[in-house]
Amino acid sequence: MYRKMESIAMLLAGGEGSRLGVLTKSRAKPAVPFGGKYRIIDFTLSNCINSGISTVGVLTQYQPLELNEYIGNGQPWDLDRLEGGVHVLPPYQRRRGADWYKGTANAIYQNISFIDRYNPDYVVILSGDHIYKMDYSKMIDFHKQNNADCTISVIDVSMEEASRFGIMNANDDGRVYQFEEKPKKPKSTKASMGVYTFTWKTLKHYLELDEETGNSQNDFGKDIIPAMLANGERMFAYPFEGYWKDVGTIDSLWEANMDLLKPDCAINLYDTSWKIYSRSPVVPPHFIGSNAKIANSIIAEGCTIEGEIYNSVLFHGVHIARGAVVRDSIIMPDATILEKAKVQKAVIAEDVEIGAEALIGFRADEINKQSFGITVIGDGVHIGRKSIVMEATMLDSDLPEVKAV
Amino acid sequence: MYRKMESIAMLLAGGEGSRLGVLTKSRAKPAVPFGGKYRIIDFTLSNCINSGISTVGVLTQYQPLELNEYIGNGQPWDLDRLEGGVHVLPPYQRRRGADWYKGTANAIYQNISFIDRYNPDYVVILSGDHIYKMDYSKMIDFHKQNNADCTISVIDVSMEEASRFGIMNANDDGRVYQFEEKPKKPKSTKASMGVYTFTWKTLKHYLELDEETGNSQNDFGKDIIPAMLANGERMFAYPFEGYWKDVGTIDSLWEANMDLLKPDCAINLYDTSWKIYSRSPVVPPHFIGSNAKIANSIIAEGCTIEGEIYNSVLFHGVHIARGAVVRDSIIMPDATILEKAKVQKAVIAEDVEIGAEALIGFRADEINKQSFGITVIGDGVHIGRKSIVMEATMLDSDLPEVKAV
Amino acid sequence: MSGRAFGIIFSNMHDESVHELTSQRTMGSIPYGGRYRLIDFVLSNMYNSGITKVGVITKSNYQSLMDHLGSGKEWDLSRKREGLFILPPFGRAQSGIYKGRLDALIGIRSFIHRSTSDYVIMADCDTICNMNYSLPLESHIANKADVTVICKQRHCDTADTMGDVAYMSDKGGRVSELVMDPPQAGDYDIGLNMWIVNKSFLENILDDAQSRNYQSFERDILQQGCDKYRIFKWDFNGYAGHVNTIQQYFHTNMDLLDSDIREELFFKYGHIYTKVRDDVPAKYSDSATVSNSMIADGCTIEGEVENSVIFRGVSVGKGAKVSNSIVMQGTKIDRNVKLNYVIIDKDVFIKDNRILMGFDSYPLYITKGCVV
Amino acid sequence: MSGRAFGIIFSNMHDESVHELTSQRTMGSIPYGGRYRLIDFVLSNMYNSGITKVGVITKSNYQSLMDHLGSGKEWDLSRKREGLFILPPFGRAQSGIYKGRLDALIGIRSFIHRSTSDYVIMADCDTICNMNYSLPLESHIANKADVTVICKQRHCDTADTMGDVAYMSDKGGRVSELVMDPPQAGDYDIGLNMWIVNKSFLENILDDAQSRNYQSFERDILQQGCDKYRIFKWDFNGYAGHVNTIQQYFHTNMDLLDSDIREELFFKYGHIYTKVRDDVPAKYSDSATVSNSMIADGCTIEGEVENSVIFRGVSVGKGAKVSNSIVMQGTKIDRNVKLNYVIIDKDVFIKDNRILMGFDSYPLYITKGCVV
Repeated sequence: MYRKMESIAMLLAGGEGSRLGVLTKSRAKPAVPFGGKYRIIDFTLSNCINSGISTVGVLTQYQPLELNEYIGNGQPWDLDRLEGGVHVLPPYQRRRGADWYKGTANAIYQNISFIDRYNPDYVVILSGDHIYKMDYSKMIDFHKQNNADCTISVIDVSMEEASRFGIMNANDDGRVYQFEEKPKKPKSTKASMGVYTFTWKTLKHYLELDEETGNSQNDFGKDIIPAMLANGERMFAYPFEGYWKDVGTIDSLWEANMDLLKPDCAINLYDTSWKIYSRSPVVPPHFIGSNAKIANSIIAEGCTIEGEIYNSVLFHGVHIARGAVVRDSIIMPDATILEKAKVQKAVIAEDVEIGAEALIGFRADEINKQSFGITVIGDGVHIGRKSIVMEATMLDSDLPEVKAV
Repeated sequence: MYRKMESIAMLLAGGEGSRLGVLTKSRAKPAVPFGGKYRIIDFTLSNCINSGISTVGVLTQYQPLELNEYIGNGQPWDLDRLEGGVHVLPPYQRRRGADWYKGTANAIYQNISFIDRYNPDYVVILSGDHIYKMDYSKMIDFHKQNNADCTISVIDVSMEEASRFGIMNANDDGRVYQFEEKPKKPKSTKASMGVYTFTWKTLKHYLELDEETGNSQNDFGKDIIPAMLANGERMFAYPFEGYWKDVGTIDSLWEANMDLLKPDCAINLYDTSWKIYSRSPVVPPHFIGSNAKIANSIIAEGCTIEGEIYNSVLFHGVHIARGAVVRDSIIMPDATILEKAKVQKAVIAEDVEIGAEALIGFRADEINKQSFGITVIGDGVHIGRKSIVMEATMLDSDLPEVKAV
Repeated sequence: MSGRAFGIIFSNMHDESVHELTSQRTMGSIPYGGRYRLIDFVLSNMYNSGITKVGVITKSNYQSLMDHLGSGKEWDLSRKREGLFILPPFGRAQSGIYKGRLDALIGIRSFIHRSTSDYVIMADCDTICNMNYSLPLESHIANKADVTVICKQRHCDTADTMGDVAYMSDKGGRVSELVMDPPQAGDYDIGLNMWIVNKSFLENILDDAQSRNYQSFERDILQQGCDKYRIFKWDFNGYAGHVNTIQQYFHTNMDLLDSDIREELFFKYGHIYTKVRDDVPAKYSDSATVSNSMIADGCTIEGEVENSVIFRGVSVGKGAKVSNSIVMQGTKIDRNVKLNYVIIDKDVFIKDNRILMGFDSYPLYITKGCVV
Repeated sequence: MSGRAFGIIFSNMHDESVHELTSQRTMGSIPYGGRYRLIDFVLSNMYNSGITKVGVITKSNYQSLMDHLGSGKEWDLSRKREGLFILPPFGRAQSGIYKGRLDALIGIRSFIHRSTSDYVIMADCDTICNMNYSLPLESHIANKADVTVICKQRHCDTADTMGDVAYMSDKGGRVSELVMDPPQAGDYDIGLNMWIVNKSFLENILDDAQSRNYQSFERDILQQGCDKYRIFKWDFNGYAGHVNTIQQYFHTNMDLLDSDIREELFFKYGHIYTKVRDDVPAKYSDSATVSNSMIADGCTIEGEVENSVIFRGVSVGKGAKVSNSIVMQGTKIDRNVKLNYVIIDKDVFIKDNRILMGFDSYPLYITKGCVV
């Protein structure tokens, strides 16, 4: 009954994302809001459909409720297909027992039967925490031309950054001869983006082999790729050019949002031939009041802005009261900033309320703002009137009102 | 963002269903085919939408892949709603750890936040392995009229059967004063159908209490209901009349299928005001060949019948070759019975092939067929030419062809 | 109210009263409020009132309406049972182009007949409000009415009553007389072009209308039948914008700059749903200055905007100033353009340095797709 | 082929040739093969060929077609981008009732213009086949053709050619002449009313047609343009049922009793999709006798059925005998009825003991909804 698909995509969305702190306390990392109206996963899902890949498995296990609900039937991404479409794949029990996903490779291993249904020639392995626009069909074409077993998408990074990445050392024809995980002395600047195309027959073989290996961590980067290299499989580095950012930390998440505000923003969201789709809230356009000031900012629908917004990204349903000032910040859906509160270099999560005259991201010296750390206020936290939250704080509980003595 | 729902349904579909043997080896019990074109869960899902309940959580953990795929976006049951609709709820990891569902009550407990989103007044708890047509809205009305905390749907069984069920002992006004699980000497014949309506506030309280109870099995029948009774909550028995069958064993599954063939079948599937919905295969109508004989049988679309069919239920895509004889059997999707094979009192699972002249469900004496045990051939099994499978066998692996000596 | 009533929406009624906006579209698909079409309000109200079967009667110019409605899934009306039905002319052998409301209803008799609900909610698209139809339906049932007319009390000047119907009633709300275009100034209960009708009553009057060749529901049925039928009014107390002239269209948009009206219109009894377009959020540059305006997704604002409603995907260039204006989807306003009291339809291009000025009482209208 | 071509389906063409069946419906919505409508074949072929944008041109009687197609989700054409578009008359200010194929295409010029694909596949609904359009498209591209005509070689008697168009071509397949209703018996390449056309070529000839008031695509463009344009044929070698008369309709249904034809038609290049109806499976009683017949879901068979095609939800009573007949959805055949060579439309009730007989060459047709 299943239609053969040439290529399908498997999206790894199971990680806990602990480096995003309070933002991933009750949601999986790919469900973290980004760029005023998106979730991180929107980029990867939109890349899939725009690349003509209409069968996508999303592997989840950590706090998947919000992500499941968000993905739903896949309709916002045109992934509610008669055959294929998007499928959320949690771990499950079999008669011989139940396992949580042990590693990225094990997660795919546990879903071999899902993949086999579509009898694909190629499987594209993706991460759910990257911001980029990429045509996977070009990578698959490259893979086919090289008659490759595995193609790893790589991006040029600076020599200094290279030691933070998995580095692919390749010949001139792109064939990879060595893979180094976070090398101290990188031989090249070709960093793996965590985007792989595998010939499914070969991958399946290595996944099964890997399961039998006692001390394996069942991880693509640590186990599968090295094993394939060691066996001399045809592995190629596919050079990707364009904007790409791993938003796995508070700093990188903040930076990637700020990148959108640059006039020469490297990631063009206005290109109608490569739309980034998302699930839209049901709210009216935003309203800008008579006393508002707005400069260099992104503002989503459903906001009411009476205060001042500089250099910030506001998600839908945010209320900024009169006299409040928001600077260099990200304000997630349905947060409220009350009168004369000041928010600077902060990430304010969903449903937060910042009391009147409160100060978020404060530093005594107030000089060299560039060096300020990022302040994060977790979902639903209420900050009382006139409270002060110091810069580089991560707050997960309410702060009471500060009463005059 | 969530719309309040007066009532939502939670469907327990997580059990292993081990009494169905090979039929549930690789699928959850609610996904077992039934009645020529249905899966068991179709009855409960159709009851929900026909009763006006459009928010349904399906709790899965054992082999949910096929069930997930089958439920999909809920469209076949009109449960692809803007708000609410059907949601598959597997267990998941939280920051403080991960748990599989420990019992029926624990499964609901782990999804309190899902239920709370819709802020329902009432929660209907259902099982995924019953064949019946029931208007839950009438039960909810009864629950409201009684100002009840919990209403348990009960069905009259014979006194002999009563000791196999959970029995509700109730006053004349329907108020339950005692619950006995499989009593040796039943005081009444009101058997619990495993269909409950709870006032959500009360249930939530008892679920939380139950989690704190160290030696609880976290089960509705064993823990929650007794605890509520002990505390004197208002619990009522709602008398259900009509066809109801638990199809948790091979015998009861076979019987329930055979019930459909009776001319005065107690469950009317032709009633257009209470349709049972299912996901339809994409196949043409069935074809009956020139030499076929058919009597008292149900045949789904996409079948090709050249042989003889008596008193049997055939699912879509079944091929019965010339001279083959099928009697008192259930033939699941895409099975093939080759020339002159004989199948009697058997359940033939999906994609099985029965070789030419093979004999399924054979007993040497061939007398008193009523007493024959049911033979079950598991998914995808191939039975070789002229092989013989004895009655009451459960077979999970191929049988080779019997060659002439 | 699920199952008790079904809906019929007339998408083309009153097209001629705002002919500027309806030359390429139906009344129902007139853009409004930055991201909506007029039909979104009546459809969302029906959905929020629990109505699960809605027929939309179309006459002409309805391709954009069909594109907008699609399968109805944005209003949760994409269903196997019931759901959204678009009812175009020539759909059946019997039906041609409709002349009036009764004619249109006669064309969809089998749709009406097949419905299992006892009540019909009929509505045009020219009223913008957030209403829960359960309330007038309760009143309709309590009154044992044949027809309940949804009204709003309004002061009428003699100059500005074109198309208005005033319903005179006794203390119990029973309608005794209909006055078309009230000739004297005063406070009247003006109909909002929404009616609740008993299904069986409707089928009877359609039989009658067909044999007597009646055309107008108001004139031939209601006005003539005040004595014969039980016609009641129900007073709506909320905000009701009315689009009967291009001036009214302008002011009804400007009403959205009032936060109380916004709050009521978009949230009171439920959300207002519309087609999803997947635009990016609005982006403001360093040079943007915006006050008292409503701005939709996909806009790029580099100039000045005040007291305006800006639809999706509009760009306002550096040095441009948009005041007291409505700018529809996809319009591009170049540098240093000045606009005051202007209604710009979709996909217009206003070049560098152009200046366009209307008046409060006579806003300038710029046609869809043109280059100025 | 995704993206390379889009589809245009003419749902009303040739309605008049089977006027019995089209008095309440379009050609596209004629029931066929127990559970299908004719349009299912061309739509499924397009889906199976990877086409993701399809416009369906309707003219009249299309309410049943709209109900059948819904949002297009059964053919995976319910999409945000592209998908299924129903293109009725009067949809735009410019478009009225179409007179011919060119007229209809002119009415949907903006739909054609907006498509980003280079090729258009145009098809009527009167041919039943399982075809992968990628194959003729490859041929079209290789030939650098303006138009590729999909043909099937068939023997024509002089008596039975009404409406057939024979395409004469050279060895390379380039069409040199069109012969309407071939006057002499013989083997001809008969067009299946399916064409692959370059989008830009189509737009050009529509300009031309509008200014010269051309009506017929075949007569005015293809027949006149054999020298001017690069017109090629492509031979289809599979099964192609054709519904041009009620006799052909009868035989094309009976063809389904051949297992090779069934296998090809329903599975060769992909499945044939249709609207889901949620019927129960067919039920046979102890007294049923069935041979060489196709029987759909929802039937209850207590009598005898042979050499027949029985649609969904039909009941055949005890003692009844249905031979060589087509019985459409929802028809009830009472006890002891005898039918031979009869086509019964939907929802008919044949009472006790009635006997109806037609001939192989002249099957009796019973109108939808009547009681016999």
